[in-house]
Amino acid sequence: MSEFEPKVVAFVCNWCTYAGADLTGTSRIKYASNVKIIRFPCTGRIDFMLLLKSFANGADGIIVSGCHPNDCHYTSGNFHAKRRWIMFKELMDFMGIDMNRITFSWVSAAEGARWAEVVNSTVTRVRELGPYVSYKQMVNTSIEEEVTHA
Amino acid sequence: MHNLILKAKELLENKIVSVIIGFETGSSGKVRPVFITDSNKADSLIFDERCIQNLAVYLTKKEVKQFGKMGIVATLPIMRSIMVLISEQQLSPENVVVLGISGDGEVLDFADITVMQHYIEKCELGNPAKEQDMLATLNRLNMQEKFEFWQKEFSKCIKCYACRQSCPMCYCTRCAVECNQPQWIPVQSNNLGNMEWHILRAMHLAGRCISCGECGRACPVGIPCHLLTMHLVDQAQSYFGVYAGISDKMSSVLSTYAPNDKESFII
Amino acid sequence: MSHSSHQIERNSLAFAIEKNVDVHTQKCYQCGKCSAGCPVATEMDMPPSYVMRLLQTENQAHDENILQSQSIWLCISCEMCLSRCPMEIDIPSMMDFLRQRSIKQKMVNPKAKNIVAFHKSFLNTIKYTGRLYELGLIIDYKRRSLNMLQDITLAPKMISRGKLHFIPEMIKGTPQISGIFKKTSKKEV
Amino acid sequence: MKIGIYPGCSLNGSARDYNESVFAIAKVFDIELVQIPDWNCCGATAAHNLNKELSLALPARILALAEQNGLDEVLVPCAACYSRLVVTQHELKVEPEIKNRIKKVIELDYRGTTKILNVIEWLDKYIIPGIEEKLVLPFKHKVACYYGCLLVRPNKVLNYDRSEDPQTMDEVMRKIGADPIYFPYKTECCGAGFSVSRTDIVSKLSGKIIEDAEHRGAEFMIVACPMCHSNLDMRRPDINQYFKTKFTLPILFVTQALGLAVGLSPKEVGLQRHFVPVNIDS
Amino acid sequence: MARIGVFICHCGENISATVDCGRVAETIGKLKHVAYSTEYKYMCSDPGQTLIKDAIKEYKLTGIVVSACSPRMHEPTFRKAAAEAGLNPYLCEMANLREHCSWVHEKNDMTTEKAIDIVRILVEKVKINNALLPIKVPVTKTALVIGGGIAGIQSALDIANTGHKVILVERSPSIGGHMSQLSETFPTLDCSQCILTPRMVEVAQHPNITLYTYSEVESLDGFIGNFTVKIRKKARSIDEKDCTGCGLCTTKCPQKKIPNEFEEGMGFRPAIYTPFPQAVPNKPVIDREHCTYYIKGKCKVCEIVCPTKAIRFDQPDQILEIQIGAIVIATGFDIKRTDFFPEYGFGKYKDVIDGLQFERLASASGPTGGAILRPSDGVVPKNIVFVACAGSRDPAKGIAYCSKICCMYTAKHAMLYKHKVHEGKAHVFYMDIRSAGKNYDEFVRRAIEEDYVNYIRGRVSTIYECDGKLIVKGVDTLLGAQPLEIVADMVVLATAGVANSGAEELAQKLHVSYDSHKFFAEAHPKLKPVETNTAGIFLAGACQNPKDIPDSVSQASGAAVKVAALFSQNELTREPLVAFVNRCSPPLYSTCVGCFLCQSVCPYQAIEREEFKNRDGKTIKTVAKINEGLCQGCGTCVALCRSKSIDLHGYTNNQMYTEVMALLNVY
Repeated sequence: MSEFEPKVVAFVCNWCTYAGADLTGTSRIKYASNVKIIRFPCTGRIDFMLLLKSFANGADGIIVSGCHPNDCHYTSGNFHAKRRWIMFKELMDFMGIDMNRITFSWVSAAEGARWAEVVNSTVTRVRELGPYVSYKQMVNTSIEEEVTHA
Repeated sequence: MHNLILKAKELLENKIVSVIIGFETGSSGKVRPVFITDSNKADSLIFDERCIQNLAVYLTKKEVKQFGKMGIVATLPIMRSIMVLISEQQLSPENVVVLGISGDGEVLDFADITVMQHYIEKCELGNPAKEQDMLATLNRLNMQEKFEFWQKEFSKCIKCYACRQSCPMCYCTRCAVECNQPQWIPVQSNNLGNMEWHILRAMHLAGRCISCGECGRACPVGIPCHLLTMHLVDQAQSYFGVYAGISDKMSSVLSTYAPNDKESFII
Repeated sequence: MSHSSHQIERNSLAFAIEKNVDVHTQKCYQCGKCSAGCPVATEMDMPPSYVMRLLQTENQAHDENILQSQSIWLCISCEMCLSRCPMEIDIPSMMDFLRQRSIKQKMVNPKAKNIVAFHKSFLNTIKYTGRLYELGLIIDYKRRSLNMLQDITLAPKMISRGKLHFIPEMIKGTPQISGIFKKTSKKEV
Repeated sequence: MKIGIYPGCSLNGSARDYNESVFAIAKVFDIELVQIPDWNCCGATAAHNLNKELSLALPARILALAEQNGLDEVLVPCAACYSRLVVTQHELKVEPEIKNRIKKVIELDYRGTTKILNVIEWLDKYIIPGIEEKLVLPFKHKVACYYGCLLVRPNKVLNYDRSEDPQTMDEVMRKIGADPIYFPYKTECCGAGFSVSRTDIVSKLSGKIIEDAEHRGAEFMIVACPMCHSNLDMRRPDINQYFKTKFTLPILFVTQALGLAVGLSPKEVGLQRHFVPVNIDS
Repeated sequence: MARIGVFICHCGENISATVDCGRVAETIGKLKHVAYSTEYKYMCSDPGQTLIKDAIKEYKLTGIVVSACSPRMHEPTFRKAAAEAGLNPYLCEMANLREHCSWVHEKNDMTTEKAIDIVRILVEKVKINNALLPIKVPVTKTALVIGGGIAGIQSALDIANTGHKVILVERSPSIGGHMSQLSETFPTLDCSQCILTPRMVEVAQHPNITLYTYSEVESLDGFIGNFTVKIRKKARSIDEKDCTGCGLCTTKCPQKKIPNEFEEGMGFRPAIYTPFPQAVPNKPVIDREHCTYYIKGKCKVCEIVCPTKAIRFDQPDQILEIQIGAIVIATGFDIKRTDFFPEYGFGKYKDVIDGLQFERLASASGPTGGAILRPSDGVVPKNIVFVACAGSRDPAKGIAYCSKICCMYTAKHAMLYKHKVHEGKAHVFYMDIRSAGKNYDEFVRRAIEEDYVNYIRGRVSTIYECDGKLIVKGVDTLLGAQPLEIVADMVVLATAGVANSGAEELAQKLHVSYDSHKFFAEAHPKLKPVETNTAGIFLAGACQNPKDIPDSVSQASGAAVKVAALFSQNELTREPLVAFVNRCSPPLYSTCVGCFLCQSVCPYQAIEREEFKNRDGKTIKTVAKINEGLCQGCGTCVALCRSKSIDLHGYTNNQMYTEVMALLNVY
């Protein structure tokens, strides 16, 4: 187990991607176990700060996934989320934060196989990218500073 | 300038407004904001190229609001701030009279908000040229260089929140950084927390920033934090075709959507 | 407002109209109500809705046809089209723009030369006197249009009814008026 | 009472009759009409056909002069000038930047505060309220009220009467005893500025208007625009030639009809200047 | 102090085959605040549930995590079990060890590690869960149908036939709606009244339907299953029990010159009247605005002639208060009248009529007995012009949208005209022919090919009168946009279909959203076309947008099924997972600053304004407030709120933050 195994956090909506991931299971399709899922009612509920907090606390990759456009259980939550992600991604790119580590996707309740693909491709990609060194360094210096202050 | 003083006097004398928010020359010869309630003192009003502060920040301050109806000397960014404040219900159109100043320094007569809106629509609404250049330069850097650039900048941050205090759109009574359950942003200043603060601030201004650049000017340690929000101004325009602060009825970019919003990164 | 980053480059007359007079030809869905109500549609080589359709194609040959047409000069700015257009397309403003563009590109239809000559004569008299000097206008117009015999019988009747001045009325602000002409002349499209 | 007036070029020349009748009525009703000093031409159709900025600057100078001379209300009897002035005032109101630019062009201060009245508005406001006691010869005729284009269009800018089947002139005529007929050609175009350059078009369009009014039994056509008047009256020989007939319908300015009704003589309202003879017998 | 119980399910071998359940239970059992951790073969089985219940009681657990299959499968099961053991159901969370772990990963240490992480995330979450009370809603099994046109009639009958009570409220004196005015219906040309009147009678006689005509909804309170409606039953001025509907009063009434609404103004009616002969109920009403007695204080002819003494001049309006559980809005539509069109004469030309007027002319029961006669002089028009898109697709003066039904009824009108006036000429000015529907385009083609209706593509600029004829100035855009004039005897405008007058007011009374054209808005344009965003209120027919009869009837039946489904349960349980805006003590009241950007992201109009006033009654602060009856718990407002003043029960900021931290082993 010398190879680096990334930690990937998945933020998914209850109605499409969570259900899609259930279908992956029901279909017994295998995927990498690095990913752990957190269930939200809707992608509209996902706060961008949670993504930052994931990186800050050791995540190497993130998946954000919900219903395809027009399929939102709540009509428009994913549309609002989409706009938020566009802005967030552009800001992150501008600040030099590695957006290759975040996968944004639409996975419906019928796309069990697709969920496995999304997870696997993300894990593979992040594994190649390696640990998020520069971010972790920033975190570490920050913690050190705190310790010295204390 | 003469017209400005005349107009201000007229508004005060006829009791159309109770206070005029404008600029004057301070004792040190520097330009500073002034709050005039007495028409006799209106002669101190000035307007020249040094008058760039976004005065709209005072429109939501209790101390200023208590005077009653406010008149404000307004350049384009201030007009646009007013639009945002009205659309976000922080300012009532009945409570403000705008003494518009055109790009070439002339006083503009706005019969009402609609006319001001019409004027704003005709103006160049993008980021100022200087910032455009800086944004272009930064955008040419690679990811690592960008990260390092901002890390260096944020390492200077002392969490004084001057960027927040100077921004007319940061009018919350309790800022998210003051929220402690959970504690989204660490209280003390460190690189991670500083960066998180600036991301939070930029995201909260996404689609609401009107490119006045006040936050950057207010920063005592010279972090160009206005570039973050201005970058998002560019993005809002290119993705959604809108600029903030051009109507008193618009909703901000992040509180609306169009079913056909285009992006290329969601798989 | 649209996604500027997703737009193809446009180089058409329709685009110029959009930019200069804020008239969006794509709004037209060819109901034809403008042509139906236009008092001069039957005189035109292309009725207004037909002009709109040609513009919508954003085709260079069509654009040239429009600028060379009689129609743009036959439009009398009565505004009937605008007042009845379901899409509130400001055809009169668009026609003003097309005329100015047609002159600039030297594409004025030969059959419309009288109309252009009249407008020019009209402005010419104002330029020098500040007010319309009808006799001067007619003389200037005849010089431009070479219609020497037109209305030869009308003038005496007008004179007998006191409706024609022999001497132009010069206003005091004539230099100001010339200044206005000078300052606005470069603004032509 | 003092009110400003902008006569415009026509009232100064080819429409002297209109001018005379306006001033004559004003006198009867004790209204002093003050000409805007040193007024210039509004630019008419020619200006906006050829040069937009010029078409705003010329009227702006007129309005600026009115302001300078303290004329808060200005009567503009010519419908064409009225249209140009109102459109200019509107454009400069909604476009403060153009306003500033035009101010530089005309080298005068301009605020846009002048209230511009067309002739019907003026009659409605200052003449009609007192008409009953001055009415000596009710104008008991069938009349076709012809508004033309520029009094009612563009409706959103002028904000005066309705653009289809307007009624204000009909109301004025009723007040002086006339019987306005149903007249669908009320707002059809007479050919306007083509009087000289395309007389054939004017003959056709104006002819249709006269034909319909005569057919419906009108004894007079009432107009409020010197350009319409000259097309319908002065161009009558051309019209008759075009239609190969002899239309005899006289064309009166609204102020002429009103003048006659309050006892002014035909000469005082300038009827002798018409090309089509006017007989007021019955 | 939290005492958490964790129950690891093997799911037979479904989980235990890949996950070392024993190790999971053991590791989790060592976590802080975990008071009990165990494993079992089938947690969802009776013994499994009993195990959980017993543990809750025995260990005085304050929260449990059942680690088994997907919560989408068994969350309700285990929450119910927890509740039965006295634990608030919202203190029960499920860790998804089957679908999200054992089924998708190989058997190895990492899989077991992941299972431990998944459980730990939920353990940390459940520690800070709040006890929530489900919103329990009893269902009143009576439906209110507003509007007695074909859509309302269909909905009322369908609901009533499932055995539930229906209150049908109609504004006018009779049910029937616009359909009762129609002559024949497209595309089959069968007689409208022949197919409608049996349904009207059925409504009147149905034991489950209570019919209130000449009545309007006054106000509505409450929420799904529990509405209270106030209905204003306007004074009919007769006693409906005594009246036999003999009609003597209507024939004797001396006031006979009131324009007849049912005939679209082309006939007259008395002051005491039934709208049309087949009216349901067939009881007259006194139009107090026009009745001589109410105007002048004397007359009372009707009272004198009434054989059953049923006239009641002093009858007051009645306000009825009724408990209902669901609502079907079926208020229908209206059309623009000819007076709306300035260029077509402001309605002053008698022979320029609208589509409904033509229906009456063509109807055998209409003012001309079905003969096409022009209103001005009763002559048969030899040349008739139909103008489609009159006001439709006209954002400048009319409406921007397509009214949908005009293309079809115009083809029908032209056809009916040609069938009755063989030698006549019919012209149709149209923009585009929109005839999508079963047998619809065939119908239009028949008008053109078999009845020789002259279709001209172009709009009419103006219409005016000359020598008793109508001059129609139009254009043929297929002939190079050349203007053309038709000298017509009669013109029929296919005027725009618009929202019913009063629709906006009704929408506000019902708290239902409506669009910019005042049509009622559906909850989802595709998947919830029958629902409104207000739970328990459904739409039927043209109150949503102009619709033809088949569409209206289909939707009406759809709405009825929605109501029946709701009424199939005695009690509704609404999850308490709704948003809330924080409150604190004055003078702050809430950290919400009242920017109300959240209002525009809420799909359910659940965000309301709450004003705080000082002693003088002056508003000192306005903040957002969530209406729990409307909120569906998506949380979009929560993520948008900059000052973090809104939160969502079950998915609070603190809970989500905690989950992330637990996932990353920070806790």
